[in-house]
Amino acid sequence: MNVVVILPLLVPFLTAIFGFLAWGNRQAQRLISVVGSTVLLIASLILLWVVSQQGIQATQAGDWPAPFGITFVADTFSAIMVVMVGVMGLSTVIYSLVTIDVEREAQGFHPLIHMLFVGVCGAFLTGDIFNLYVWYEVMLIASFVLLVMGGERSQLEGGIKYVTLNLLASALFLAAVGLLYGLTGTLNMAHLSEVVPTLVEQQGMVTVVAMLFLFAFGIKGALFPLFFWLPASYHTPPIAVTVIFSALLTKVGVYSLIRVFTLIFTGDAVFVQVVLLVIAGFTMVTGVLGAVAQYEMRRLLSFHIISQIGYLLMGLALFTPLSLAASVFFMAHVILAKSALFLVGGVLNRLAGTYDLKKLGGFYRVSPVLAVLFFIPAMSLAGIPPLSGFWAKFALIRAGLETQQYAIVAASLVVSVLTLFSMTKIWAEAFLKEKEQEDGKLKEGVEPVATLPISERLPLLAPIAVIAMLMIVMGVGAEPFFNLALQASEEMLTRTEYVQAVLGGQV
Amino acid sequence: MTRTDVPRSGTLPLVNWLSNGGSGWVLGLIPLSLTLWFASMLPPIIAGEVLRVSYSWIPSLDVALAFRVDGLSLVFALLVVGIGTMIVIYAGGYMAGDSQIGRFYLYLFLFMGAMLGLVLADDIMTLFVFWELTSISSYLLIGYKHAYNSSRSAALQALLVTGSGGLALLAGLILVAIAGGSTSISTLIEQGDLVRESALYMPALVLVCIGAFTKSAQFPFQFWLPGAMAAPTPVSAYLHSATMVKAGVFLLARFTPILGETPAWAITLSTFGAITMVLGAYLSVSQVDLKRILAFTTVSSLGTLVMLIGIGGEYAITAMMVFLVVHSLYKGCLFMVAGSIDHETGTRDVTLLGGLRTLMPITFGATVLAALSMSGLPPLLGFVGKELIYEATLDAHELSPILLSAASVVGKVLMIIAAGIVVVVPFTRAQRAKPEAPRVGHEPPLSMWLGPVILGALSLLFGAFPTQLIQPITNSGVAAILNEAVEVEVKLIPSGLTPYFMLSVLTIALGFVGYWFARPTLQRVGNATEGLLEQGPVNSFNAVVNGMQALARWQTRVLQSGYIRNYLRIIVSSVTLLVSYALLTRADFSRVQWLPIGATVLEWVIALAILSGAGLVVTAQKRLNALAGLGLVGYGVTLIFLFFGAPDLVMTQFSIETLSVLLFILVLYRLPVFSSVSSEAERIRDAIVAGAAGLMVTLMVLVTVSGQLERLLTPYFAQNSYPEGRGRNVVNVILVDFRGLDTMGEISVIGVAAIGIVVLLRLRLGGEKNDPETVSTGKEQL
Amino acid sequence: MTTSQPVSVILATGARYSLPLMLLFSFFILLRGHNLPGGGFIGGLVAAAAFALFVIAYDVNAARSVLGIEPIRLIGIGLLVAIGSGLPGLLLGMPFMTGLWLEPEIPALGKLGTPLLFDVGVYLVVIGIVLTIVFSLAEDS
Amino acid sequence: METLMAFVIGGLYAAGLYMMMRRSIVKLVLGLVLIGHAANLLIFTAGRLTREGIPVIPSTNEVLVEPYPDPLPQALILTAIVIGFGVQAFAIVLLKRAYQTVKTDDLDAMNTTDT
Repeated sequence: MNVVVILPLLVPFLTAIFGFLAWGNRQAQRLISVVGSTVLLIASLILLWVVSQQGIQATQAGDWPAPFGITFVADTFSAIMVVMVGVMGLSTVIYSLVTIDVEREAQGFHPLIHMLFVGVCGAFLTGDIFNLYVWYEVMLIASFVLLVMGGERSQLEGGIKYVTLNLLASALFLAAVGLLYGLTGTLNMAHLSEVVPTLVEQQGMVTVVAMLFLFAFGIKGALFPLFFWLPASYHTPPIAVTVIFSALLTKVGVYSLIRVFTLIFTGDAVFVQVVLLVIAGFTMVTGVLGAVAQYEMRRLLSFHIISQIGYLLMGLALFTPLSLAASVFFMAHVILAKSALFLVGGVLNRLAGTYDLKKLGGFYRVSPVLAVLFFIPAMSLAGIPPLSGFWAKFALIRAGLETQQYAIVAASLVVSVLTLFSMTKIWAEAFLKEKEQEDGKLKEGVEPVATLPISERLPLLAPIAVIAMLMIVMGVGAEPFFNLALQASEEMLTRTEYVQAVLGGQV
Repeated sequence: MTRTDVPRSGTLPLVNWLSNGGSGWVLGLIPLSLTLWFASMLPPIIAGEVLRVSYSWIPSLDVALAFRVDGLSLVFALLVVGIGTMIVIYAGGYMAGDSQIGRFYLYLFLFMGAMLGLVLADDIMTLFVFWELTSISSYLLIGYKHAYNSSRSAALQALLVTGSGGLALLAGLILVAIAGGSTSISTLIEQGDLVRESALYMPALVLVCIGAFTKSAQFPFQFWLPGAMAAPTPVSAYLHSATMVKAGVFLLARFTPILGETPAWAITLSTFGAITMVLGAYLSVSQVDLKRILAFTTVSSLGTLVMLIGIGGEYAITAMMVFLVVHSLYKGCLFMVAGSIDHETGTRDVTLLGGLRTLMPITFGATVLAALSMSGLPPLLGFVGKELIYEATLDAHELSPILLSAASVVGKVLMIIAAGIVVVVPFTRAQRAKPEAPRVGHEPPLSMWLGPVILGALSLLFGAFPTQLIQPITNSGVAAILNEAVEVEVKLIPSGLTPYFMLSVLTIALGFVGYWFARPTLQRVGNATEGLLEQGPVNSFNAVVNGMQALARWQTRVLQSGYIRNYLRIIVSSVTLLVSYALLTRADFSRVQWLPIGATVLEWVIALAILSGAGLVVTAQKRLNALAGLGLVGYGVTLIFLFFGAPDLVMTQFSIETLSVLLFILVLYRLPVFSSVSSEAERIRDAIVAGAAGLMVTLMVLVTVSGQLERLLTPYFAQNSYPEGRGRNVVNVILVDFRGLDTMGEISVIGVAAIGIVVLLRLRLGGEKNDPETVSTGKEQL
Repeated sequence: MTTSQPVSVILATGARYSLPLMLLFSFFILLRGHNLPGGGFIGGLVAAAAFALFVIAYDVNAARSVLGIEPIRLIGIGLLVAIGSGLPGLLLGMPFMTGLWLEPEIPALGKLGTPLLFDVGVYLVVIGIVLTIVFSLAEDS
Repeated sequence: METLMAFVIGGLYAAGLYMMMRRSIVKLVLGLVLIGHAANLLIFTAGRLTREGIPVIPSTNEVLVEPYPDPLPQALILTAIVIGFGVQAFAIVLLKRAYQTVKTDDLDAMNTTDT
């Protein structure tokens, strides 16, 4: 009965279909894309509002009762994630209007990116573990195409690694689902949550399957030591594609991990916690060290994606109301921060023709606005108060200290310093430093952003400005956001409301 | 420097005036009015009141935006805004004509606001937020001359040191909050015992001390402070006299009732403080750059303050409060003077300077007052402060009065010498006739001498009447720190020939003797040891940073090797290891049917056919053979589906298999023959990894099928497929109805895949040529 | 129909005459799929094979003109039909994809309902993707 | 019978993973296909194997009567097969394009995009 739950799937779906039908008509595709992503944002906000007001919402596709049909369900966590899709979708589409070349648009860039949203929203909203696999594949195939679109050598090379390792993950996922069905006889996640604890003799095997899911989602989520596909490929497509990848794809992996480890695999908690903590620690450390070694802006930021995922996992591993809320809050924050940074990188590349920090320079002087738009997300990512990233880290560290997990707290603090270090590297190299020639004179020709016509400047800068504003709002006015995150974490930890919303009175 | 002067022809005189120093006068009104506002709070605070205000900020995280004005915070606040007023006015003159002066003031006020928030905070999270903001805004200020590499790296160094300390502090503060059960500083002050008795006390103490020591440049973190002299002089004058570096001192003072009054606290603080005090003073006398001399004396003074907090008790804390004021006044003045000299003569090198007394008489006057206060001569406030310090060290019976007093005397003697270098050399010595001698200086504009004069005059005024002007406010500050009312006399005239007075006299005597006779020796020794003492920590810091970067490069090279087979091997191995561990330690193997009994002959044949097909794929030397093997596997799987009642699967698998083989032949026709490029060892290693993974899968399947499967969904499909779903083919009804969404996703996948193929085949943006940038940067990192 | 020269007369004739038969057969498979093994996917493959024969017998252009529509558009239409079959339920206030059936049964076609429409969408998508792949590969080589 | 299948599945996984770890781009795809088969068989086996019946309701009946094989895994596999086909087709064309561009079958030559 609940149309709001299915809308975030249908809107991008229809947008993509109409985009495909308008094949060859570039202007029509652009228009459809902008309208579609606007509607998606509105639909996602409505969903979040309904969920926050009326609790968890569910709809049974085909009107078949759960657990027999496929349930679409939105709790606070998934609603927040869908809103992030809406926000990033609209931002990226607007940004792409002036950054994606005509050839790519003619080959269906816009419908494909909406197909990606279909997969992502489907993954966030589905309540069925096999259906989750299907949306994963939708998301993946769309990302495959977007990644290699253009056919440049680097894209093809990166694409092979991306495709291969993600297909391996899909095979693992499928195997895990098959075994889980072989153990439980059901696929509905809420139902699984009820059935799994009753499998007395097979509890050990449930843990094994949980580990399989950990790896399947872990590859997609770019955890240590499974993340290789990400730095190999994320810097190869156009920046708008990188932005949407960085914002959404790995987050779906982490979302799924949080979902299954809070809803289904809650037994064997000590073992799972140790595993997750170790992986979280290594993920954040190896990721940030990877970033430290880079001088190419997109590569640097790509490694940061990995590092930040370590924090998200840390929240799951600590498994307290505070830590899970921190993960949810962190997720929204890092999506914004990372996207803004990539978007600024795109503008720099547009103006200077390179992403190489050694060749960039002078933008602090010539484009103060751009400098501010970089500085805010950069400091937020580094966890400087009172920006959004600080509260996320603060809550995680507090949760870690409260549960006496000192090692992970120490790791996260060290990683914070290194994050700050690599953010200031970009700041110093691309902004503060002046481009210099051999004779030591200042190099002329650092193009300020003001040289672009307003019709380009606006789509380039407006999304970044909005995101930067959001980060300030989420930092200074963190209360409503964190409160929502706490609500999400409580729903996940208690589970009864979720199960009730999906299965209703039965079971 | 990037002073790309904008042509100003035709602009209004007002604009002209503002950009040439006038802005300082206008903007100075802001801190001036704040100063007056805070001054108006003096009477109630001196009367013992504590003003508090609290706003709910993030209640779900227990974070409040709370402020507290008591003796301690008021003294700090007055220093922040009072000296801030002078600095803002001074900067207007100093920075006149700078094209980026707007940014400069923005950062300066951001810093001022952060510093105010920090000293007034009554919630540890409020405190921390402002603490970090001071780090960031000082980073922007220190790196203000951003075109210079030295400036950028100094700013980064300061940020990394204080930022790391900040994170330690964060952990420490959270531990305090957990131990004390509150984030409110006022509450924690009342419940200090709770924290001190907690098991978390020691870690909290260590972490808070790291935070304070990094910020306040205590040994061994003192090295970032002289580096930060890369900042424009008004910034140095502000950050290093009254504000940034005092934040750590403030923190320790604020936390004295929470963490203090334990042996661990006293020993840690007094030891590190005393070391810093002597080291800073020692290093200052061998410098030739005016700002660096002042920077090292700042380090020394900060050491003194930390040592006094460590000693504790009402006398030491009173000494700390007085010396805090002393130092802020004279150091603010001297830094501004150094800036003026630099501004007017073009150099800060004391070996080149001379004869400025007659050229800059007003500045000289202010300098003399400040230097006398720094030397601790009566009747300046510095003398009062020094008396109190000796009183405190000589009474530190629980520590080591002799050692602490001796250290203090050494520090003070060296300070006198440093003061002499600052005053005597540039002002009174005859101008040297060197080729590199600076241009002749003259008195700077009013905006640049007003501040030093006021601060110098205040040193004199407060020194002359300490009991009336200083004692009430320090007493209330001490009361705030010790959380009890105190009445310690702060006076100019010593009460007879006390030991403190004798030490004082000795210090001054030694100072003068040292200046006239031992200075060259000291400078020689200082120069000889500077490499070790000053460069040592800097080098260690650089070694850490470089080592970290080397580690980063190494790790990236090893992990992100670029070879997909390495990635696969790592992933497959880690999956196999962890999942097998879980399997072997947790799974129940008791009901597993190990032997494949019960299979029919035909089934055996098919199973073997599939396996031999797989074997053919693996061993094939020719592509066609591999494809044949693949076909064998595919059609074998189809037969399995046929034998176990899955007609739809048979039809689908068969047609897909055929399509796949066609596609393979069509696409791969022109690809080269296989070549065995891997070595024997590699192949064996990979076979082991793959074999282990396969074995793990087999075991997982065996364990899974060994249990009873209760079919929770299937009966529903069997029951409702026809009556409700109107279809007799249950699989099809599941596909298009029960689980239609799966199919929806499925056709989306193949649809997008088809478009992807079109995209791949048609769109070639420079696909045939190498992307030079990607390749070059890629190799560069290796 | 086309100006392209057939590869072989027999093959060309076979392709022409088998086209309507195979399309009819594919439709049959599509319809019976709800009750017997078959369905949109297999049906679509058979139909696509009919057009693919034209590529072998003549060339891509011939097959394109017989098809009369850009295969990529066919994918779009198929997806639209599939998702459209879920919307009537939604508009009537029921969950997405709720099956609605036309009563009574229509002779020769059997029961008509939105799930069947959904299968038609699958059928169209499959034709679209197979032909998209075949056409572009054929054009590429 | 499940036991025999378990070994077949394990063998397929081993063969597929081994192929993927080769340096040839073609072998990589062959490995992916093998793993796809293995995953499908795994679902089929985990849902248990039944030799009798098919999941089609005879015209004499309203409901499916025992014995019948579980139709749900079959539906899942069908979806997985089709998805796998789409993705594999894309992967095959991708590797063809990569081969055309890099002019070698050797995956080791395709390491310019990392680090």
